[in-house]
Amino acid sequence: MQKAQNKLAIMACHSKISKFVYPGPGKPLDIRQVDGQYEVFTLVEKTVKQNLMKILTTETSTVYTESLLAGTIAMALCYIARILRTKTPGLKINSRILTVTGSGDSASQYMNYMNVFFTAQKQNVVIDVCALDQHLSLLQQGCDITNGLYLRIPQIQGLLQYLLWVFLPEPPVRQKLVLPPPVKVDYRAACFCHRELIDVGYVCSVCLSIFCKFSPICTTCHTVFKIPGPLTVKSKKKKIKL
Amino acid sequence: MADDEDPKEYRWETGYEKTWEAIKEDDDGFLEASVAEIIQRAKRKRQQNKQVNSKLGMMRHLYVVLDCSDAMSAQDLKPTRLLCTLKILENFIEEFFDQNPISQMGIIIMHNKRAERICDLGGNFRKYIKTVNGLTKTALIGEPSLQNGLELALKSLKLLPSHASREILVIMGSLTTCDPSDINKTISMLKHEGVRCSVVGLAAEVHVCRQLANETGVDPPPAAVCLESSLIKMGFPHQMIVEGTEEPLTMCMCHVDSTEEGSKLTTGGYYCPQCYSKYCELPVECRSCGLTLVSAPHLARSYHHLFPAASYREIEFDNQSLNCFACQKIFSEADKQVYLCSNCQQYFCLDCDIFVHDILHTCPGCATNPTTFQMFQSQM
Amino acid sequence: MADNGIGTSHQANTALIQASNLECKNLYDYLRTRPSTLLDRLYNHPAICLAVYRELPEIARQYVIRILFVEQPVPQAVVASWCHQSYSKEHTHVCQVLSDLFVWHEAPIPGGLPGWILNSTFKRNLKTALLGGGKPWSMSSALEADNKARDVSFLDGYSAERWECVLHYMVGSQQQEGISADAVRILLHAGLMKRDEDDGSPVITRQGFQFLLLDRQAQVWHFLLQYLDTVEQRGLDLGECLTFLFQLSFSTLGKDYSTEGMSQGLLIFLQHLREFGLVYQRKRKAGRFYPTRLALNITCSQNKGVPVLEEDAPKGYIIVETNYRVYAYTDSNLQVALLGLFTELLYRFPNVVVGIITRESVRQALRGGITSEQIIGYLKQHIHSQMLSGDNKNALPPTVLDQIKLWELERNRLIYSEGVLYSQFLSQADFNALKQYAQQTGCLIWSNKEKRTMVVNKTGHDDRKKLEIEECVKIYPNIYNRNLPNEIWCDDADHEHCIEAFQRFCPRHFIIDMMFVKSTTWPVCQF
Amino acid sequence: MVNVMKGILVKCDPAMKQFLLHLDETLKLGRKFIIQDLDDSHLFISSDILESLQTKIDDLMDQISFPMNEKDK
Repeated sequence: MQKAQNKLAIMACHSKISKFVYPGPGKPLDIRQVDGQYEVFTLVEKTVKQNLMKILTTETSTVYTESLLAGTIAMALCYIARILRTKTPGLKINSRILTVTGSGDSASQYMNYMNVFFTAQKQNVVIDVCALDQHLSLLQQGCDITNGLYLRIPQIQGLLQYLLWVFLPEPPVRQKLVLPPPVKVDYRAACFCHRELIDVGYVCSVCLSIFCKFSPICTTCHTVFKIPGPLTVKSKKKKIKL
Repeated sequence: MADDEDPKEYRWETGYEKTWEAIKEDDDGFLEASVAEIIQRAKRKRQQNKQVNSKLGMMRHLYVVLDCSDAMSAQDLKPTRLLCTLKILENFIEEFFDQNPISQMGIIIMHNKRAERICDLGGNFRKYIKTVNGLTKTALIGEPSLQNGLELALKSLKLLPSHASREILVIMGSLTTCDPSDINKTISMLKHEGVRCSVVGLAAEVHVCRQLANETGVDPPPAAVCLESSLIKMGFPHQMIVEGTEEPLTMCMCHVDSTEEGSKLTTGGYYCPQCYSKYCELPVECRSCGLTLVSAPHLARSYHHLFPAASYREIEFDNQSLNCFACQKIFSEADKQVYLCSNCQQYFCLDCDIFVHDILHTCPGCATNPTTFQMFQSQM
Repeated sequence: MADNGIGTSHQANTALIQASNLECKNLYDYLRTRPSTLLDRLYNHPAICLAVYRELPEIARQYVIRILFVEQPVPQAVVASWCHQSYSKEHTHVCQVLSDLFVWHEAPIPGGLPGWILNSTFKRNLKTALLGGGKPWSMSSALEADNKARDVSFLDGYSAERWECVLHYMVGSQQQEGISADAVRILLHAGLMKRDEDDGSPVITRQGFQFLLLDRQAQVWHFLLQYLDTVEQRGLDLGECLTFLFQLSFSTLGKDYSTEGMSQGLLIFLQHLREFGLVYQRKRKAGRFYPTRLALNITCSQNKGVPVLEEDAPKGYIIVETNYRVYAYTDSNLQVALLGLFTELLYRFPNVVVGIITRESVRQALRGGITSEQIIGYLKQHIHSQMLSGDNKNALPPTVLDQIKLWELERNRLIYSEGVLYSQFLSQADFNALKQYAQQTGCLIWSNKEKRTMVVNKTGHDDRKKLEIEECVKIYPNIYNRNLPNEIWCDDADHEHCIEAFQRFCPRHFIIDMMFVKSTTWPVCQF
Repeated sequence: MVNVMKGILVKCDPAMKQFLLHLDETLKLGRKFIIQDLDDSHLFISSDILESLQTKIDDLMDQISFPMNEKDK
């Protein structure tokens, strides 16, 4: 709606699958203008309703694992990469991913999240996150890395106004408007053994897994560590070579 | 030292067999199809040789020894050798720190028969980019001294703890070197200290450089096998936000002695968990307590070396699926091959295959498929 | 080759002085000049509201969408707080734009503070455009499938051919057939061409050249604006045509639309659009029409309408090398004629034209009133895709661009401006008074305090002379103005009286090159 | 009495002005055309000389510019 050249893609994802809702897989349906609405909007509305219906009806078993957001963002990045490959050479595109999610984020997807955030940073794609009820610290790190906007909605009724006010303007316009300031992100790492945030940790030099206290064997890559002296003293030269 | 002139001596020579024979005209005389096919095969080939990923030592310490003698003002590399090298060095530095975020680098230049250390080991790559840009105006005088350069690098590499890999990269422009004493002694000392030297010769091949590389070089940078792996103590600083109290205006350690624009009193910043000295940028080695300060994403960035995405199998396309799973591109008869992921049985187009394995390092199919996800998670 | 009498020498004199350039108005400027009643009538149509909304600057769009669903007026202070202080200048500009277009207007909020409220018709129709409701737009009633459906490439070919025949006509190349009388009338009305004195056939003017060098979308938009100005004489209703034009610009390419339910005026308008290539109809009476690419988002002339996807971008065909050679892979003699304006064409092959940019060829274009920006803009617009593959900052060799700019600067090292010199003022006060007066009327070109000399442009000078004569005659009864533009007569007896009158009078105003013609009876003072 | 003259104000860079003064002294255009020299970047000249002055300027420009590219004519 904002500009004639804007392109849109919508994806839906839950614990089982994630699919593209608009533009749908098949040929776009041929619709007539039924009321005063702009044709393209009617097309989007119909396709989204149709595909969402399809996804919700096929889902039978109710397994409550958290939704696989990282994979969905990865698919979105592939889609953006294709658009970047096929665009007219002289054109600059600023692309954006807006994630609207109610589910929590899980440490189990930590690896995928990190890969996805660094890829987005490299492709300078901005990731915005609109958290409906739980605070998503991992996704917040993603917004911080790709300088997107993270917002946890206080009450759900105002969702439309939040979306219009905060997430609608493009990045170049955002610094002109007064928007919620990016809150400081806590980047501490979680140790592998107890999964809680630590200040000082021991990192295995081979596989970079983090432990909160010294252990002679690394649990992930099973390499045996040389027992250092009480302090990590430097290995002194044994004999001076003449 | 017999010079083993094996036919395939230089790696980059192998790539160029007679490519002109590979182009064949298809039935109605167009080269279009066969050219596209060659491009695809080239892309695919680049994929292949990346599969084998050696276990890189995570903490790499590299000294770049740059020859700034008058030979570098030769114009065979446009505009001059020095400017061309500096430009490429800039990209190398960026890529180096991108690939291994928690390594350190130092720069030494050799001119006028002496070696001078421009900046010592450190982790902040922006500083290096600035110094490299500053080098464009150095005076190219005299002859380089390879030995002095190596000695200077060795002096500071010797102090490093055993688990860190030590490397020297020499960029040699001139054919002569003027060394105070016998260079072989330096080479044997380097070998003894396990310092790996590689040489980039801009002019003809200098025998001493080849010998230096052969003596001290092991194949890829020393894998964990010859380096005792050890647990490195690291600090994960975080923004100290004490509710209610206003952040004190403090000076950060990394700009404490420098006068350029960065050194203002700031409120934010990362505090070292051990000695609470403040830094405005990570990764950095704390100057007061020597603890390496790093943030979680830095470590995470190098995870993808350890858990690469599954490589895809190339199979003939007979419309198994309507479009590529990742980027929804409709498969047409133009792309002959389609790529199947063994874990999640999804089909991808060639471009997505390259994108996933080069940059993304996660297979979208596996990440959005709960079954493969569990199996993947147990591997963690 | 394209040296078709740009301006005869005697004209060059005036051409040098005031180079009136082609001014292209975008939608905002155009609507601003329309009467507010027309705007209100236009706003009760969703298509126009959406088009106007898209043309607004970014922050304005933010403001509108934020108060779209708010019923009561929003205090101005709140709106001002939405924008950072550092961008307050933009904020005031945006408020000005929105009030000019009657998108919103002042409304006191209960507390008495001034507030903004969206224009109700605009708000209602923008909502229908966004969310639906209201009756469908006129041209979208059900249609059975067209047996001879036209695909997109055919539509492109048709529209390009129609539009280029207008451009060919302007360039005066041999492909002249197929142009409609209407198109010629509009070209003349728009000042892009003018009737030549001797053979009466239209000849291209300076603005015509500048028009040719615009990109296609800007050309179509400018052309239609001129057409809309002439629409009243044709007995068509401006509001209706504008609405239809905007509906067209929101239609999808390749879909057919029905024509029943359209008024007679609109049908004539449709035929004209068909001639210009904006719409395709198999035959006059066919009940359906296809919008072509020219008609699509015709209004967004403001942001470079560079289509996003590869296939609908016009293929670039010009390669400029650092040795000033130009290789144009084209066979359409329109593009060759355009290139001929600023390059010397060397060779002409079936699919490529080779030319050289020389000082002489560029100067010839400059003399024709084309500016270096337009030449560079044209080259940039049709650049070959290979040239763009590198970093597209300087796709064109910078040396060539700078040289073209230098040739232009070289030509107008001297800036002439017609004027009248006033010097040797008696007193500083006089000088200041007059200078202040001239500044007010905006006709002061140059002034120098120490030397007490100043230059006022010609127009400023003439109307001040008339002013003085009337005042002079009013005050002194025995001075007659024989209604000659710059002469005053008075009796011989009070000849001295007359001079003295002027002396006293002139310090405040003054007379220009007073000359006393000693006639037998009447001394005359001539201006 | 205020002295008033009609003519053309020419705004140019000082180098160009010297050239015009030179033209004026050496009567290259047949007669004196500079009415008044205002300051180092402005001149006031009579209006009818404009045409021949412009051609003279163009000739000057032609002389001082070297042929940029090897035209193979």
